[in-house]
Amino acid sequence: MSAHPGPRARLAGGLLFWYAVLGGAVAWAVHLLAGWGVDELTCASGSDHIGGVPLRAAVGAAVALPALATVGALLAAVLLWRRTHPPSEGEDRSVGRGRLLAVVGFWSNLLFLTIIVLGGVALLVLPPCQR
Amino acid sequence: MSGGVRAATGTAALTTELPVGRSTGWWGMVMFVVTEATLFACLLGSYFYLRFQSGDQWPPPGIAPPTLLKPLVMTAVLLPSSLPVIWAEHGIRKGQRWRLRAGLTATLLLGLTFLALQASEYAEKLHEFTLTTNAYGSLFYVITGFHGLHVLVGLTMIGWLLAASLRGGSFGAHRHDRVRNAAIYWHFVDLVWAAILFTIYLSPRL
Amino acid sequence: MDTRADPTTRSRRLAPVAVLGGVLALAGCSGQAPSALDPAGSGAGRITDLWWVLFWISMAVFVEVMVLLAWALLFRRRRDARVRHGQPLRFVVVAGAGVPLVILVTVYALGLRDLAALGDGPEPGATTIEVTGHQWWWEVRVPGVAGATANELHIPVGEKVRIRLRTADVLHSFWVPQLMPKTDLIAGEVRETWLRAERAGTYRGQCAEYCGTQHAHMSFLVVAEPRRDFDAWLARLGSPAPGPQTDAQRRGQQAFVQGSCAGCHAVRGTGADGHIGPDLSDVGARWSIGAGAVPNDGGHLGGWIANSQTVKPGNRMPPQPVQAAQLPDLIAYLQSLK
Amino acid sequence: MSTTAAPVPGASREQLGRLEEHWGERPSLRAWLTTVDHKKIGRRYLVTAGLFFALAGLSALAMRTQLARPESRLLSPQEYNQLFTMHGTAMIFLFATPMLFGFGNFLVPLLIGARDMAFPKLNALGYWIFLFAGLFMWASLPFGAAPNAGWFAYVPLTGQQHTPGLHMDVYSLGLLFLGIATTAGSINFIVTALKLRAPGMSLNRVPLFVWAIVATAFMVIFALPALNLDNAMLFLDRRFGTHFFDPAAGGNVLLWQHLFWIFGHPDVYIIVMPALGIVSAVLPAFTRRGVVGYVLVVFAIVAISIISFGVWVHHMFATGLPRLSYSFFSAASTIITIPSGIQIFAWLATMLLGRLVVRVPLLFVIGFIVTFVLGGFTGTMFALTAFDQQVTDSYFVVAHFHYVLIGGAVFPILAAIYYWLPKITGRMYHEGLGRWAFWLVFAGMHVTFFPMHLYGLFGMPRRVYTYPSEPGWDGWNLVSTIGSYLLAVGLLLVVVGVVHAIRRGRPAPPDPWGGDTLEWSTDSPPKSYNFPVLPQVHSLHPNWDESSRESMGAGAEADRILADGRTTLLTSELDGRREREVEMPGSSWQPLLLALVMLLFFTAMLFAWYPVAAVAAVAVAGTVATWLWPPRRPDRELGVSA
Repeated sequence: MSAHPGPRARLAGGLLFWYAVLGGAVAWAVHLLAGWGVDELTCASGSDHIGGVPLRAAVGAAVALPALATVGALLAAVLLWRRTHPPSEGEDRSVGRGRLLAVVGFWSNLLFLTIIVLGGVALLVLPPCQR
Repeated sequence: MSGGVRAATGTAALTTELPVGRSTGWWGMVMFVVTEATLFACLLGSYFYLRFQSGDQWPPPGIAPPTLLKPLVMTAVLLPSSLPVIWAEHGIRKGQRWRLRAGLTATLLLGLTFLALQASEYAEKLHEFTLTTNAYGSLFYVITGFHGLHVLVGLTMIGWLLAASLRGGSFGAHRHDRVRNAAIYWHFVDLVWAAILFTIYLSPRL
Repeated sequence: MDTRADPTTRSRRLAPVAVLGGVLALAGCSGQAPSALDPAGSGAGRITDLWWVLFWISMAVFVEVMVLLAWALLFRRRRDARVRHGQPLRFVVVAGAGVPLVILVTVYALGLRDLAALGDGPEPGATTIEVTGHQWWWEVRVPGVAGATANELHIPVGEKVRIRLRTADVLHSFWVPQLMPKTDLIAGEVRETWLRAERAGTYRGQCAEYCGTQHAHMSFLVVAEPRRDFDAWLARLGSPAPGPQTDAQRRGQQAFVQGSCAGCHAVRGTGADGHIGPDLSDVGARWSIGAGAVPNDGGHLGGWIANSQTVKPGNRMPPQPVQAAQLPDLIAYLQSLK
Repeated sequence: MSTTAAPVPGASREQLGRLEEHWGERPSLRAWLTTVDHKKIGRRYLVTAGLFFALAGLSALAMRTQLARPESRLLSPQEYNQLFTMHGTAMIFLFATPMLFGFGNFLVPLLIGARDMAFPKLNALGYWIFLFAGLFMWASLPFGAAPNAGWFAYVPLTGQQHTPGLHMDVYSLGLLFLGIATTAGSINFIVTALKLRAPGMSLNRVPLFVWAIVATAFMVIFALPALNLDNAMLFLDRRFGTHFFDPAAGGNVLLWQHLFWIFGHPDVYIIVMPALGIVSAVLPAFTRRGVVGYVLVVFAIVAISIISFGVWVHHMFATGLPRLSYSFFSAASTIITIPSGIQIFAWLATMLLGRLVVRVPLLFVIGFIVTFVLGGFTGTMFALTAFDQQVTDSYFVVAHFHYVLIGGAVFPILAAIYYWLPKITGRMYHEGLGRWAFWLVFAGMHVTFFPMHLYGLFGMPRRVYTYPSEPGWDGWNLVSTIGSYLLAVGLLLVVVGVVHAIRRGRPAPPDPWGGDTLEWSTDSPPKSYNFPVLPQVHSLHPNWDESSRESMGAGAEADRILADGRTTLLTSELDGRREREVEMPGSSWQPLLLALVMLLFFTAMLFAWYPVAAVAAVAVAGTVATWLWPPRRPDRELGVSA
């Protein structure tokens, strides 16, 4: 670990940090809005295709891509967790703070991944436009 | 490259404090803009919600698809209006009051031009349909009108800044929070216009 | 701290339990509830089964929480101001996240199964009944059958019947707890649900979406009966109302058709063809007046005609300028319509 | 307890005098109307929200009395419908959130070691708007013009055609007016917690109550716009003939529901979240240890506040949308139970590993756990679409949300009242009276609402002004009504206890409970400047930690006293590093004035006096412009070169 990373590395590190904490949440939000919006509005128009693509495939993409992004955030959180381990007394406060948010990010990403996967299960069970 | 990756994923980089060092006013304005942006997101979301449930033809029968020339001119007026604000802000950071005054004046003029163009567009459109014609009419006027109101508020802020800077004794290299906060609002008003351009004028052609 | 207060606290804790027990004994009063726990149809039956699974899981977790709480209260009360540390995260993670995750994934799967089952509607050719919600009554029609009735629909036992739902004004919700979960009536849209009764009987339903002043009085009955009785009901629905038999009924019919009644109400086979209020061709056979407001008998019917606003305040029928002498005839006529 | 002695002042008598000079206010009518002190504003929020709670509670008692027996004619349907709408609307908008904002206002600066909120004048404005918006809405009731279509006001019932008159105009304008206060308050909380934390208070040392308030504030920022837009569209539809919700002209009635619940479900957590924060704040003092799993509780707060935005359609499971789209929301609604479960078990572990000191605040926390857990079970049931379709809009859901809201918000609020009463008033409450109040409230709550589960399952729909006797719902309803009177008596005893404490209570020491957070390290009630010396924070439990305490006493450094002006410290966002001193505004007429012209604007809109509204709008702009007008400074101080 370099002791004094340059400003670009710091910016990248800071952004990676927030991806680790909130990446899953954002991915899930995209999944939800896309999945719900595409399903409800396409079905309202009386079709189960969206621009030639079967609705089930479109919704499937709205499940799979966010799930991948969430897995990425989960890995980033693990990395952050390892890099802030162990937070000993007297050490810089940033490490303790990073540690806290690493744990928060890890659990959040896991939780959001679960939600996305459960939504994906429903896609396997239910026809896309059944009311 | 791999050294860069290692540096960026090291403890020191990962625990960089980001964001840092902003003023309370900055945060206040950013939070206000965030909540306003959510409002616009809901408004544009409502547009698409109604659009996709209203049958194949959009705009609905009796209303022609919006023409593009005037809105593109409006865009060409409004989007660049952020530049003088940025230039003015950089100026006052260096203590150059003249740049602040000149930049704000330029933005004020561009913003007023935008509003004048919008008024002329309304004058045409109102012959074709109004707020009460149907849901499309309601959406069109409420979305553009609400944005116009924001432009007006933004212009009031700019005018207010200009008045304060003309008085003297208001802003300088050490005191420019109000300039930056108003600038954030103005940039926001600009960006929202881009979203509206896409939603109202471009998306019916897709 | 307050070890002295313990026994009194405990006896105070018992007092409300005793009061509650006494009141509960009183509460088991009369009546036949349209209970979701007493299902008569396959749709509601699934939900009842799901409910009991959820109920017992909830009870198990509740007991767990209560035992932990009681343990803390019984064995962890001490006056000892020293501050303690230590972070046993494993307990919190396992009990607060791990176990719940297993339970939740299970119930989610069960819920999905039942959701899919409820979506498995009737065959395309199945019997269809059209129900339209009005403030505050239900209009019932059958496609291909001329007539209409109100606040009562019949279905053949053991068949999945398609119910097509529309609203004439605001949102309502179609709910027969013993047969099927509810479906909202959405303005500008058509919604569908289905009913299937496993045993014959009458099942109470009620509007479940708040719909204005008289939301309380917007109930209806579903009569599940053998197929041939159902067919007979269909036939009655399609044929003219019975003509008057007595002089009083004849005078009543005349008053009905020539008076203000016909402006809003229809009686098949007469000149009365109003469409604002319910079709009254079988009003004499109905279970209530005003969608469950009052029982259907002569006294209440008279009161309703004279001024329904005292019976069901706010409903759409204005007080009627009926002469006192005409009222018994009108009642006699309306009661003969069955 | 361990730390009841007054803190050793690290500031000299002379410095204290100067602090008092900059921050203190001599009592006068002018001072009362112009104050920007967060403690006074917080107290006002609490009292005003308490009064609105009483009004909404009395509405509920009237309703329960009507429902005590079938076919009762005590209330007309028109009266009942206004009462239940005002009950819901007021409890949600005028009681729960303002009450918790009141605690937030009073406590956040004290918990983070600051001298005021980030924007004190905005804070005062928020209070006045809240007061005026509340009065605006309640004033309609005596005229029979109160909102009458339920607190979620579904179109098309709420359209001009089906609900003429002012009823729903009062609703939409009142909520838009109130929304300004809620948004302003939320921004203030966020900025205060980000920038005004005492040096050393990095994010991992922020008290859980502050986490909860900030999470709540973020939820408001993202959720409230949906409600505001919805109400604006409703008002435009009603008054100016737009067609957003008119299916005959291309509108859609479900748009209202989507937007309403995009706000409405986060709002449930907006109400419950700060209350959960209160529980985490109260427990350490009465279990003699920090909350177990601080990180997990922070995670739970963050996760709940985010997931709460993705569950809104579970309020629309009966509207007949595609089942697949329901499932995404069903999944989120099911999984949101997990962070709640983590919090519950973190609190249980705290109690199991600590040493319980059973006082009234802890009793309310225990009552909260019992009740909230039961409400949580039914909440999870509502996440399952099929089950929801059976019990939604029945009394089962009424039971559920009263368990969640009374269990999850009112009980913690009552715990907070008893816990912080010494700090707010400087007086101790009467323990015996408090225990009576607890048992009556607890028993009354369960006797009232438990039976609702039953008669909901037995088929009784909600929002009916009366019901027939045949379905056999009457006995259970009578039980509920009896319970509601018990509950009312219990709540009355709470009020009696507060009044008794203020009148007769013995003086409270700075730290009567041996609490762990910074508010207990200063006087009860705190001085106008909160802390003679701003603390340097060294741990999550600064009041239990010698070095943090010392930083305010003998070890105080002059750069944290700041006695030369009305100033407080700015620190960095994540790690709480000292940045600079910042000047705070003093008392001002502008907040009251601005709130009054806004009231004029909304009143004019209500009665369609549009020219007056236009004038009021200009007055609003003018007031804001003078409020923010920069003070004239010499060029040298400004740094002007040209």
